[in-house]
Amino acid sequence: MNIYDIIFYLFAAITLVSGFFVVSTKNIVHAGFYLLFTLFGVAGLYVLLGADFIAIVQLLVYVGGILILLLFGVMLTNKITSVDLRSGTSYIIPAVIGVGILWGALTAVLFKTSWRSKAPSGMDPTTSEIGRLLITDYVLVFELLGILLLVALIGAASIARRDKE
Amino acid sequence: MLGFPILTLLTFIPVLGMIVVLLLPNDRAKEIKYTSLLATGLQVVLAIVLMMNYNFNAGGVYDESSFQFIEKFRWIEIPGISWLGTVKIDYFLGVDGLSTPMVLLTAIISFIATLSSWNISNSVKGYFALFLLLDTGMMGVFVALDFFLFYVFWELMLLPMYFLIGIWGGPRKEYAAIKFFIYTLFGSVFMLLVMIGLYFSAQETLVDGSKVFTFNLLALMDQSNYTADGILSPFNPNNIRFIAYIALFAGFAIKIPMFPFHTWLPDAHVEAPTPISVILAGVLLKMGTYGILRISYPIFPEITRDLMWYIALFGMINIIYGALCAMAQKDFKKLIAYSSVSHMGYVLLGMASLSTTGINGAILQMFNHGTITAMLFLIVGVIYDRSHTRGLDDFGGLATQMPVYTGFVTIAFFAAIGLPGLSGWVSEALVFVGAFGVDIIRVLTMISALGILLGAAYMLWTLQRIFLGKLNEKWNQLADLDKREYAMLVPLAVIIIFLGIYPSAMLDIMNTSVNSLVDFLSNGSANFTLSGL
Amino acid sequence: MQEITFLQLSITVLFLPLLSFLIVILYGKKFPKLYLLETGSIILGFALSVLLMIFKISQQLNNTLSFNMTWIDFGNVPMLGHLKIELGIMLDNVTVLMLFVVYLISMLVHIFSLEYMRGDRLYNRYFAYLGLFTFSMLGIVLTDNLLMMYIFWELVGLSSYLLIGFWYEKKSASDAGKKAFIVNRVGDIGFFLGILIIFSAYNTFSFAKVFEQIGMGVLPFDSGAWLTAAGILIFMGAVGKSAQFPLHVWLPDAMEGPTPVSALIHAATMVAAGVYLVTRVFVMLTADAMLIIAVVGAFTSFVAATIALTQNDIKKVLAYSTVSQLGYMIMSLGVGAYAFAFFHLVTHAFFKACLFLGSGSVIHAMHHEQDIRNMGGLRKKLPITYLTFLISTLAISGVPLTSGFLSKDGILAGTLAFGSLTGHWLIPAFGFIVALMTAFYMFRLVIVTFHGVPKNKEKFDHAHESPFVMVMPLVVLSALSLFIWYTPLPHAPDAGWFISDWVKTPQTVVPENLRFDFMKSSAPGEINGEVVHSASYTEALHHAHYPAMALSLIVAGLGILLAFLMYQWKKIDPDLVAGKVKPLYDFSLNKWYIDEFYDAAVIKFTLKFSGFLAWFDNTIIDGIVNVSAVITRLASKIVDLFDIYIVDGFVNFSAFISGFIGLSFRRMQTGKVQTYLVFVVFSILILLIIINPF
Amino acid sequence: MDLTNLYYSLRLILPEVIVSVALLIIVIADLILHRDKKSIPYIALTGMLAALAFMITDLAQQGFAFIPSKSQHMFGMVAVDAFGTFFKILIIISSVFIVFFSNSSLEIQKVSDRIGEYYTLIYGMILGMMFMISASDLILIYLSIELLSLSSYVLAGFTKLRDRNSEASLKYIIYGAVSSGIMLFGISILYGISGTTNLMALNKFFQSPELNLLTLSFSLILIFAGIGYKISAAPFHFWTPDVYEGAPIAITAYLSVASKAAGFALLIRFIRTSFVAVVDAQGNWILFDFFDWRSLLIIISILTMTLGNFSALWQNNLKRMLAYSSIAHAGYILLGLAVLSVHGLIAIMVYFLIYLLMNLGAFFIVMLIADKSGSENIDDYSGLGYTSPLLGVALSIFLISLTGIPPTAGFIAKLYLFIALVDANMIAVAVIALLNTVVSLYYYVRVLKHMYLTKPSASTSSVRAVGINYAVVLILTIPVILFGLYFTPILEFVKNCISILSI
Amino acid sequence: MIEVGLTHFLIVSSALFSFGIYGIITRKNAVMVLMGIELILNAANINFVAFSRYLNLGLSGQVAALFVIILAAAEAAIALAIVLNIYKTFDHVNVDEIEKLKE
Repeated sequence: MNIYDIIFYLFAAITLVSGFFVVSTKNIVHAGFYLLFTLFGVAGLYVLLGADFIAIVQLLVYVGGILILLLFGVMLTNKITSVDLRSGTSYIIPAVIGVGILWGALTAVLFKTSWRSKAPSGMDPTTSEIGRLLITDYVLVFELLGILLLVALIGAASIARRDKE
Repeated sequence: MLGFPILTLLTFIPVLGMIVVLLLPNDRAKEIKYTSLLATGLQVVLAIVLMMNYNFNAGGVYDESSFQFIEKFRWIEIPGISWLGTVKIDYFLGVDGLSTPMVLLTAIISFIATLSSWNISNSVKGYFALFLLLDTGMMGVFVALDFFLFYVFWELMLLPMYFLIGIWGGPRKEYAAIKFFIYTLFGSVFMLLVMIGLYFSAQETLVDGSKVFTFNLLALMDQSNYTADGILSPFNPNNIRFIAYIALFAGFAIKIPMFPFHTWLPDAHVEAPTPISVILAGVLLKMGTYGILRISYPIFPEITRDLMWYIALFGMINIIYGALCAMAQKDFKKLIAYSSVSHMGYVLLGMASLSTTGINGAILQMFNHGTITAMLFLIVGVIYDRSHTRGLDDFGGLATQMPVYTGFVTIAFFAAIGLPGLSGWVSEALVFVGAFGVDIIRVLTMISALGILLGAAYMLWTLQRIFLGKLNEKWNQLADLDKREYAMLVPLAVIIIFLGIYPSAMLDIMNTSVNSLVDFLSNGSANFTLSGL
Repeated sequence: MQEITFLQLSITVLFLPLLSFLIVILYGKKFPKLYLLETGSIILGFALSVLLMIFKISQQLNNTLSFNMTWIDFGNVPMLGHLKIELGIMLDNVTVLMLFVVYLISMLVHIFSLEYMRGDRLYNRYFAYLGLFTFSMLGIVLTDNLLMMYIFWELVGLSSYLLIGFWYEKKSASDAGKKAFIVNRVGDIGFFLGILIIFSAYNTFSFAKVFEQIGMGVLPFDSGAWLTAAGILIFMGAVGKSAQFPLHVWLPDAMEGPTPVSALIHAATMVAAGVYLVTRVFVMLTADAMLIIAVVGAFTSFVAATIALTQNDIKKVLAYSTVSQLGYMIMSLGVGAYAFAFFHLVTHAFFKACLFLGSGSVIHAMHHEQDIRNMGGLRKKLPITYLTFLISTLAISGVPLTSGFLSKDGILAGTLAFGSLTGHWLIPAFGFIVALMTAFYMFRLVIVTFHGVPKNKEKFDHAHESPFVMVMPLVVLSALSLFIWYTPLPHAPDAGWFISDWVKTPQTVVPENLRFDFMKSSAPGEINGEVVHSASYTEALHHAHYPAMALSLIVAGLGILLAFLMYQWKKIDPDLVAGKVKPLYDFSLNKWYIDEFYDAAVIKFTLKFSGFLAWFDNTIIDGIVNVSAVITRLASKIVDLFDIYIVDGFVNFSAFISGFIGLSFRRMQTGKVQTYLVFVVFSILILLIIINPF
Repeated sequence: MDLTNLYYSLRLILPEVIVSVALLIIVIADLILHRDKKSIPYIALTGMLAALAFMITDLAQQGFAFIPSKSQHMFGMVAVDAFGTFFKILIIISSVFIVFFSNSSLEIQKVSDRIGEYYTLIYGMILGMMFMISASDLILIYLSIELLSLSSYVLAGFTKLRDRNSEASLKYIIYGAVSSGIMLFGISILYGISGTTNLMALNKFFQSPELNLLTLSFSLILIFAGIGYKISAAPFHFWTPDVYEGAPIAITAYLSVASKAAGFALLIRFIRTSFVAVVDAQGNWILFDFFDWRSLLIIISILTMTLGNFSALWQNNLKRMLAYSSIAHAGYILLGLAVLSVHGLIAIMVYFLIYLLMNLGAFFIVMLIADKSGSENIDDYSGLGYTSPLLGVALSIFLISLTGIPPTAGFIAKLYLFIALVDANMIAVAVIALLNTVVSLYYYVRVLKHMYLTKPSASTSSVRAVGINYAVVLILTIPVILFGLYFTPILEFVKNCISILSI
Repeated sequence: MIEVGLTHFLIVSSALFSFGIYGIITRKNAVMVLMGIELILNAANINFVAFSRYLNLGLSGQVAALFVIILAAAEAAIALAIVLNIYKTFDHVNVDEIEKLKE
């Protein structure tokens, strides 16, 4: 077991344990923080997979953006003074059964599959290559994403803003 | 032939009338009524013109050249979609001996029903618009020679009928209307499926020699047109013609209505307003039997031959069952409705014989039942208008109060009973003559003859309960017939008596065609002999 | 006179009453005197028919004239060739005689009715109906084919219905009309089926053509049994119309109609139509068919006679006696005594019409009292009526010098001959017993009505002889009940022109193996110009003649004596006798309980059954069939009948399932998005299992 | 990717470019026109008509756009073909109608100060749908679905007027996000198996003998769950009734027609390009045998139509009833796809064309009535046929057409569907579909019953719409009748549009 | 323990995916449901990146992951806007209590 493996298990553990707590803790704020660890762990996994740029983006966008957004969401949708930040649960039994089977099936399937994996090459920096791809092969997706962000922006603003009455 | 498209005019004059009616303002009830009367009147005139120019020696049925007043235009033509080749649907109208009596019947009954609609008072405009649309649908069914066109006309009537029962009907009108609608649609979806199946199984050769799939009924009757692998092709060893036949037959049987699909009929009749009952019984029921003769028989002759016993069986059940049910009714209209079930059984029985006399009798019975039942429903309408009740036991002794009315009732009742000299008897007799001649259905025919007895029993009982005996003092204010009611009843009575004495007037029209049909049905099967009677 | 003139004349004679009927029925309201037109046309028709008869018998005695036209032409029918249905008329001696009889009685009844029905609200319509009846009856008489026979058969039924129920405000009258029509229909179905057999086999309705083909050995469906069946089925028509057992029940009830109608229709003419029908198809009856006919006739006459013994309504007695006499005629045909059957038909028509009109006169005089127990002593008040009534009674009882003696004697001789040839002795036995009873109950009627002391003084005092127009028909008819019109010798029916010249037994056409032995056509014999079947039959008849005469005289005398002993001289107390054989008496009084039996077994059952079917139709069929009932349930929901059906317990399995489907679909839509997601997860899993690639 | 490729590609996706530009113009116009935003709908309309014009003139255009530079095959991310153009035209046409709908809609008028945002989002939807239709790369597909979805999430709750708008929006986004997440997960697995996200390349890959069948099926089902959600096929339909009921009617109509059409186009293209091994002479699609699409589609479609119809029976809210009815129609259309032949394709396209007219028409009238009476409840339709005759008649026509009774266009749609089914010998399925049609009659006719068979009550409003609304109603009604009687134009049009770009 | 390979990453991703679904179904609070969605997206992303590396597919997987991350952000923004809107109208954000539209 080399250092790579140890690091993997570490990140995998962080990801899964915190991921588990995200969905099982009662306290919403705690869940937010667990999510932070999960996202962080995933970023770590990205690094292990040689995706340095993605890892950075993960940290920037997820941790820096989405998570903050979610926490804002938590704050804005709870009366901090009156309610303890707890959230109930529902459908535990069907969820456990369904998700359990799903997980089992998924794992079984993924295990049984003989992936045509090749030995991974070395870890080259990916940033410049990704940048090049974004404006060549993926230029359409890239541009479309731009429009999507614009639309999302307008949409979110439109729906969230307080109407003047 | 005539210099103008008489069948198109016959079919679409009501639509023109409907447009005029729709353009008239709501409050011009009188004008609306006269417009409808004019439209249906014109139809009668055209029908008479058609009769006068009719060639009695042309067979029709499966032979396009001997159809009359043909109008054939390409309606839909879409060249070359995928491997299907050209899709074409014709606007194909024509009449022969099977349809001409029905065209006449439709024209006459529509006219009389218009007259009987005179005292409709709410939503006059809507009523007559729908009524005229219904008229077009009915007429169209009887003149269409393209399956697709036939189907369109067939379905065209559903909606007007639904509204006419549903809006202007009796207390349970909504139930009756939806029941009618669902039943009929249920039947027609199967018809649709068979239609599509047939479409894929036969190819018509066009003038230019190309072969296209077709809805043309006459092309579908010609077995040489069928492809080798069509699902309804006789050449395909795995064909499902039998199932298709049953499905198609069920579609028509619901309309007839054949036991056990008949339960919509009493409800629809009882709830419908009088003119609509007249139309329903007078024309609509005939569409089922007409469809069988026009489509099921010639397209599936071999299955028809195999199943004739069963058709006769259902005919017999209809006759007996309908009569027994009628006997137990306490509502005048319901009784007449069940008597319709019984009388349509004779049509089935006659058709099942696959013989000239039997089928002639069946078609004549269709016509006669149309006029007789129309008259019966008008009679119910007259009494209901005056007394607002239809309970058989509420009346008594009306013969004293309304002698002329009673006279008409007597004519209609005895026609329904099958008294010689009145039209109903001739057709029933021919049906029996035809059916009795076929050995395999002879026993069924003999049992069916009980219907003659039962018919007399319930009709006379009804006559007694309503008209004979001491006058129920409650009704000593009832007036006898007025002019409009005379105008409705006299023509029907005249037709009934005239055809009773001189049935050839109608039989000559259909005779050649029926002979062709019988000939066509009996061809090509060595181990099967028809009595031919 | 040209042949064509005969036919034109007969067609005129046929349609004359119809024309007047139409005019009277349409304009009767406006012109109250139109009944005179009707009566006039009948008188004219009578004159013409007399003319016709005279010319026919004088000029064309042995010819059959016929005329027909195509009614329906089916063209060239596949496998059959040219098929058409023809209607036509036929004139032979029997026809013209019947024409005369019908017209004569019809005319007399018209005249009688002028007075009898005076003051009735629907006076004109009554005469119109009589016209319609006359027309229909003439149609039966004139037709040359079975189809037309059936048509007029039914029309006769219609006019009978109308006339029986003429006083429709009386429930009993309208009931009786209905009963007559429906009971007749039972017979008619048989008749119709018989016609169908004939047509199916020979493709024609014409008597002549059918007989021709049978004569050539063509059998229906290649089987003698079918020919027998055809004969019996056609005879069923006669059973209905001629009121034979077991369909005789309508005739007594038909007495609810006006009495002249009873005379015309239910005594003289219409009921004889059945006999007439059998004479028409006589030549195609097989041995089996004839035997059945004979037995039915004999039994009917017996049953009716036993019932007539105890009836107290004057018209009911006459009605049962009619049934009994019709049974005689039928029996006579059954045993092959064709000519005597027809002879009896004619003689019976006259004397029975006379009896009925006489009873009408009595009833008229007694102000519509019909119970003989309330009469008595009327002979003084109604001398002419009494006299004519008595003559007719003597005729029906078979007393010498009357026409009845002649015809009855012939029939009895026929039965004796039949018994001797075939060993069926029961039939003549019935014949003689009935003769005894007939004499007895007829004289009982005469004695109780006209002799003795009046039971109802008040009515008696008001009674007086009827006016001329009513009495005249009685006189005419009673005169016709004397022997002289038929034969010169009072003891020999076959000596006269009627039997020997006019009415000849036709030669049967049935294949030899289906005939009675004595009808095998080896050597037709002849006595006094009468040709009957074969030499052996002729001989048997000859031998039977005098025994029959003697026996019938004895039984008639016995019957009359008994009647006088019991009712005139009161030597025997009728009540005592009745008490002694109480069950038998009740049995007779209640008409063998046949009506009760029909009521319970047929009518009640049919009504119950139809009620059940209607219920069945409403609930079960409607339920099951309604598009797998799924839709019924849903439709009913839509029309808010849902609850009703549930309350009715009308829940069937498929409806339940369908409702369940709809509801469970609905239940899935909880509105909670997470529920939906649970479903999604499970759906994915299920799909994974369904679309498993392994 | 060199510049010629880019120019070439841009020319191919010119309609999309026009739509994008129009979107930007609207955003800018919204900013400029601060006070009076009345002109924005017209700008939106102009953009749509421009795109429509381009598409109609260039119907026959086809080719791959955005071909990766290092690709061995010439498979691009976008496949432009007549089939796609057909659906895009449908989308644009329905969008045009939605502009009119929105202009007439009371709900939308109340938020007229945000009308610029509204149309921006509509355009977002259009763009998403257009790319959904022609995308031939799973990443682009996912992205376009997301673009469509994000816009429609907002639009579903756009008016914020009532609880139900917000609720619809929330349910929609949760359901949608999960579905697309599942789909994405499926895509990622498929990517792992095949090493590509391009549909054509997938087809090539499937031709290889070694496949991990189980994994493949798993991923396909996960992907199907995502598409199934878009076309609201059971059992992925649950959001549909709730969202349709909650959203503004104009948006509901749009979702039920355009969004569904895009989803179907996507599904068809997905199956046609990736899974069809060969098309035989009869036009039947012979699929690779590792995944039984036909059975899956038949099961799903029967489930969908049955569930849609039976649930619709119980609805009292007309909008909700129409939602279920649109589910049922999705079932019928899926059946057309299950035929897996050119004929089925024709049936689907004919169906959609007609479905567009009749469904939009029905929703439009329901909207007009709801605006007036404030209720979509069927009880409030009592006697409406008398108080508002024209609308009543038109609604009847649309509903009858939805049932599929001649002589309305709906019958032609059904006819072609059944023609396809019978031709493929799928009789039993056809019978089930026909029985479903009979069931559907109940709830459609129930509306007619309320409109005509019951007398107007006090709560029945008399709807007197303005001229433009009548015009819209007529524009939708007349073709429904006309195409029922003479459907050559539809078929001619569809006939020209059945080519799908594939290898 | 065997050497870390593709399968390990897939196990992590599938677990994460399952957690995500579980969270979405069970949590009442809308924001927590959103967190679940993020977990699913992350799971997919891990797949993309892992496949991209182990199957030697170049950077296409990474680019896909990049797009997904951006998309997730946009989605989160809109989702939160909607949740805020819900909070304004319903005064709470409990998903299972928002059930007025049903049946």
